[in-house]
Amino acid sequence: MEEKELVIIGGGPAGLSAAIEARKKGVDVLLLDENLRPGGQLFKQIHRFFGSREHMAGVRGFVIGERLLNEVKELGIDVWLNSVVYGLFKDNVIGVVKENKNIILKAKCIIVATGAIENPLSFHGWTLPGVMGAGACQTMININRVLPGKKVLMIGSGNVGLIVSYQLLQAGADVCGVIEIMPNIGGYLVHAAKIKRFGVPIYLSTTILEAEGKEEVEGAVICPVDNDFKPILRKRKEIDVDLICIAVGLTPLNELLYQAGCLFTYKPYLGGTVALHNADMETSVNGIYIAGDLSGIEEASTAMEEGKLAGLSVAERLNGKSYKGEKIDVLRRLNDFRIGTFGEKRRISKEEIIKEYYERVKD
Amino acid sequence: MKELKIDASFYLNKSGYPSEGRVKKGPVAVIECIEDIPCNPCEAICPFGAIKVGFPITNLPELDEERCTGCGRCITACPGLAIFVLNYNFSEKEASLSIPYELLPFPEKGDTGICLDRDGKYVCNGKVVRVIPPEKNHMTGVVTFSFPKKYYNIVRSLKIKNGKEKNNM
Amino acid sequence: MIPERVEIIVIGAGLMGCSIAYYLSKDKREVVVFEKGNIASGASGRNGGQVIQLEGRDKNPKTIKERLAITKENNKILKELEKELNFNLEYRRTGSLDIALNKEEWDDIKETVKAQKEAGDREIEILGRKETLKLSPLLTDNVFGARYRPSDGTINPFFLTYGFAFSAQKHGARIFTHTSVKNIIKENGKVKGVELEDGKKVHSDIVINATNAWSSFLCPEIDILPLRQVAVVTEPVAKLPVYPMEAFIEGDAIFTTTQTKSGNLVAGGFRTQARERRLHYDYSVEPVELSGSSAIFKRIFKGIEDVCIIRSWSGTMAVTGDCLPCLGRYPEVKNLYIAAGFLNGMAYGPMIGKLLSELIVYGKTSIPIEIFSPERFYKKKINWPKLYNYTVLAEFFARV
Amino acid sequence: MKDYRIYQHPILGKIPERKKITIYFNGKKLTAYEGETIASVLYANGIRRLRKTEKFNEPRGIFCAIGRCTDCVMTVDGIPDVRTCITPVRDGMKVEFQKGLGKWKKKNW
Repeated sequence: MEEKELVIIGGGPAGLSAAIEARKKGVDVLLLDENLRPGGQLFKQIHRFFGSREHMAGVRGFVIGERLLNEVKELGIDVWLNSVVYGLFKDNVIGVVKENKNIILKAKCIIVATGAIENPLSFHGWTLPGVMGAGACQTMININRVLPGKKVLMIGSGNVGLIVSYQLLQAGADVCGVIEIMPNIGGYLVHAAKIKRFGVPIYLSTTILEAEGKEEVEGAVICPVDNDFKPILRKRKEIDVDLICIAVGLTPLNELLYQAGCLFTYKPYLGGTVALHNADMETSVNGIYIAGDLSGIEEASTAMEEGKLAGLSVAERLNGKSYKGEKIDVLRRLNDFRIGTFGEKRRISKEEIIKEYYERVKD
Repeated sequence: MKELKIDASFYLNKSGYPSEGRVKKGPVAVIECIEDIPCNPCEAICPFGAIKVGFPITNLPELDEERCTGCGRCITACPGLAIFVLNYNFSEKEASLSIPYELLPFPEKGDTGICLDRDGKYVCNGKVVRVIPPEKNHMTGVVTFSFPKKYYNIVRSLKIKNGKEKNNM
Repeated sequence: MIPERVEIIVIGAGLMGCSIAYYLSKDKREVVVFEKGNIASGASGRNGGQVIQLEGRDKNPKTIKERLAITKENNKILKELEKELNFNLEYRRTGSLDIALNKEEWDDIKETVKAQKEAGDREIEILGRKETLKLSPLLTDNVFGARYRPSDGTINPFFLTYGFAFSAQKHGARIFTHTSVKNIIKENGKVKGVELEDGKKVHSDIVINATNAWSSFLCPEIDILPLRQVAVVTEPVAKLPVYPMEAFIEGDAIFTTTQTKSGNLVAGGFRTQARERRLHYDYSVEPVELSGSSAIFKRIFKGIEDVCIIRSWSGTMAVTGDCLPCLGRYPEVKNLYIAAGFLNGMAYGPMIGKLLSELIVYGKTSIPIEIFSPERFYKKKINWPKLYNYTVLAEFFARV
Repeated sequence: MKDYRIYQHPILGKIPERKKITIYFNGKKLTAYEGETIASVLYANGIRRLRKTEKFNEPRGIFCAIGRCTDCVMTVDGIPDVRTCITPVRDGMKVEFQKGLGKWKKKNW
């Protein structure tokens, strides 16, 4: 059983930032990622990030990804790729399969940054080839450089649905429409404007009834809904599409935390079931920290800041020093993203989680 | 089917939109950003300090229309692609609009096409008068095209019609 | 709504609890079942589903005869049960093997089969290496031979338990899950009902303790020992006749079940050495248990080195001082009954339900169950070492 | 043959140069490039149906593209249940349909 100081599970924006921050404070870090290249969602986010200069605003996701990878290399952080963590056992023991070899690690501290998975949406025919998550489609076009279809229907008008629709235009697809069951869009108006002025219609109070096709998607039936979200069947309309993307939210990938015995709570504005954690990003299990979408669905920018926060917290604990100043900076930058009509709800949910942590977790 | 409709009324008297008078004077930035999103690259990029967001960064960008020269540096800096430069006096009968452009095929000077409004509906015909290639600004090009003056508050996009069919399929 | 008074209370909605509830409610009795977790959340939902009528290496003529009498009947019920419960049970009569991987085991098996034949078991057979491999080609080539019983098989433990639960409900029984019983109310030697976790009292003149590994919390006078085991499941392998089997590896019993209907191999029974009693209720699997189980897997089957394990879990069975079930009237308390400690629940479940309902309704059973009488353990100090270990268990196995 | 690869991208530029290799899909030859995933090569050739489900024989393809949902599993070089959306191609690789969960077939069984 190999002993480690800090093991970070998941090399996306949160995991990379945590590794960099902890390594800078002299912590011996091991970063695990199941893919052949770390970066998580960064390398499929070809749009410019929001925020301010401190958040690397205006820079495209994959450029930020490259920067973080370079920093990881320069700091000589130990990175195991193609390594799947299959188990988070008691007393911070980790089971990893690395290139088909089973390795058991024991770590003083663990930061879990496994991100999130897209929510499915079941409608008749939703299992046909040609129906996929919007993030999955984003991976196909921006990372695998393959168009999974030419005529696209996007379900969901949150930022993911709107941004991926725009990126489908960039990839040369024809976006036949975005449908949203609510009477108003979920994402930023600027993202909607970006695709509307290129002729992409956004249908509100509209849902999907069916994906058509025997072997794969050949069409779809969309239909307006009344105030109780019931489809008004006589107004349904068939549209000619061969790709249907589902952008109806994300859910944190909690399996490892559940196995480790972490306590959870339910916060709809943060993606549903979320592990309880304190201001240092530590969960209810001593020594296990979380960061990024796993601790609540937000954006890559907040994922990077939470990664830094977790990295600094672990460094504080292992080095027995205080990095209060830097952590306050991180919290300030995090707060920048958690105000305004969009951010406010998330900030309140985060504060509720931290309050509930101190009520339920007695150290 | 109920559609999301976007038109000039969303933006007209908001802090990022130049007044009628300023528009008639010469090229000026038009910022169509009306939600409290945490974002301020436009403020940072403007060489004339004509855009103010301040703190917190969710404030709406305010255009100081006197300081703004219409230089267009902010067009490619905006992550939301929500800033244009309007030149009401492009010519005697025409106005021109500079828009951020990130699609292929990238237009060339002299291309003609149809001008679309904020809902993507046809408004009139237009001609590309100037382009800044995408490589200049981290792969966001700028396309300036002219169109009949009276549509200056409506036209927000251009679809190339006769451009060389260079698409990638 | 939880009633104030009811005719019969069953504690525990595992296979035994649901089977007893089914037969009692079928016999027009008013039955309520209280379950602290979900239906089949104990051993009933965590075993491999093998139906082995005479598991273990029982060489005692008396126990062989009496156990077989019950499990033979149970096997007959299983054949008709799918129709009777109108519920798919995935029951397949594949036969079972008890394989020997070394000389000592092989001698032990031959000795067991000889004793069982002499005790009147006509079905049991002994197979040499070639015959065993013909039956089950996936087995390792260095198998010595096996005991074979054609009428054994496999069943889906969830479906069997839920089948009984739903059918019992159809006959009017009520099952309250997530309702824990704090203690059994007794007054001058008679059972009066139960007190629930929230202090609510439910009166009844008949109470059945079917909580298996948790029996001793409610009936402390009898020490039923929890027995935690780990199971692993592989991704599907080619459809081959692979029989449910037992294999004793250096005193560590491992019961390997054949393929599920879709072809996965299930292996259960791996146990790390001694554990404190309370740790038997801790379901978190440890890495050494995973690698231990896979190592044994590779010794039993050949050519599966690169077949992946896709899931693992652990469960708590119950075992008595002599590894035989504890079933019947609870000593010195009238109308209190107990059913616990079935090392192979699937081979007993339906019949135990029937026998216990006969005992309660008619006062006697169609097949004798005195061999399982709780009397034998009542207030007897079983000198288990505090950290109970497996050599003691192995001895018991040998003595049975 | 249709080719759904994005050779020119306004932001990502030209598709990177990669060594051309061959894979076999149900025996049919397909050109691929090193670094591509199996599912991407199939989708690039307009092949979107990757397997059929066990019970209802329904066609399935890519759904999550990040190796989580296992709807894209196929049998690769005799090994079943390989997640093709994240497994890179190798020259001469043989990729086949499977029905439901693939079955291991070993010589010595």
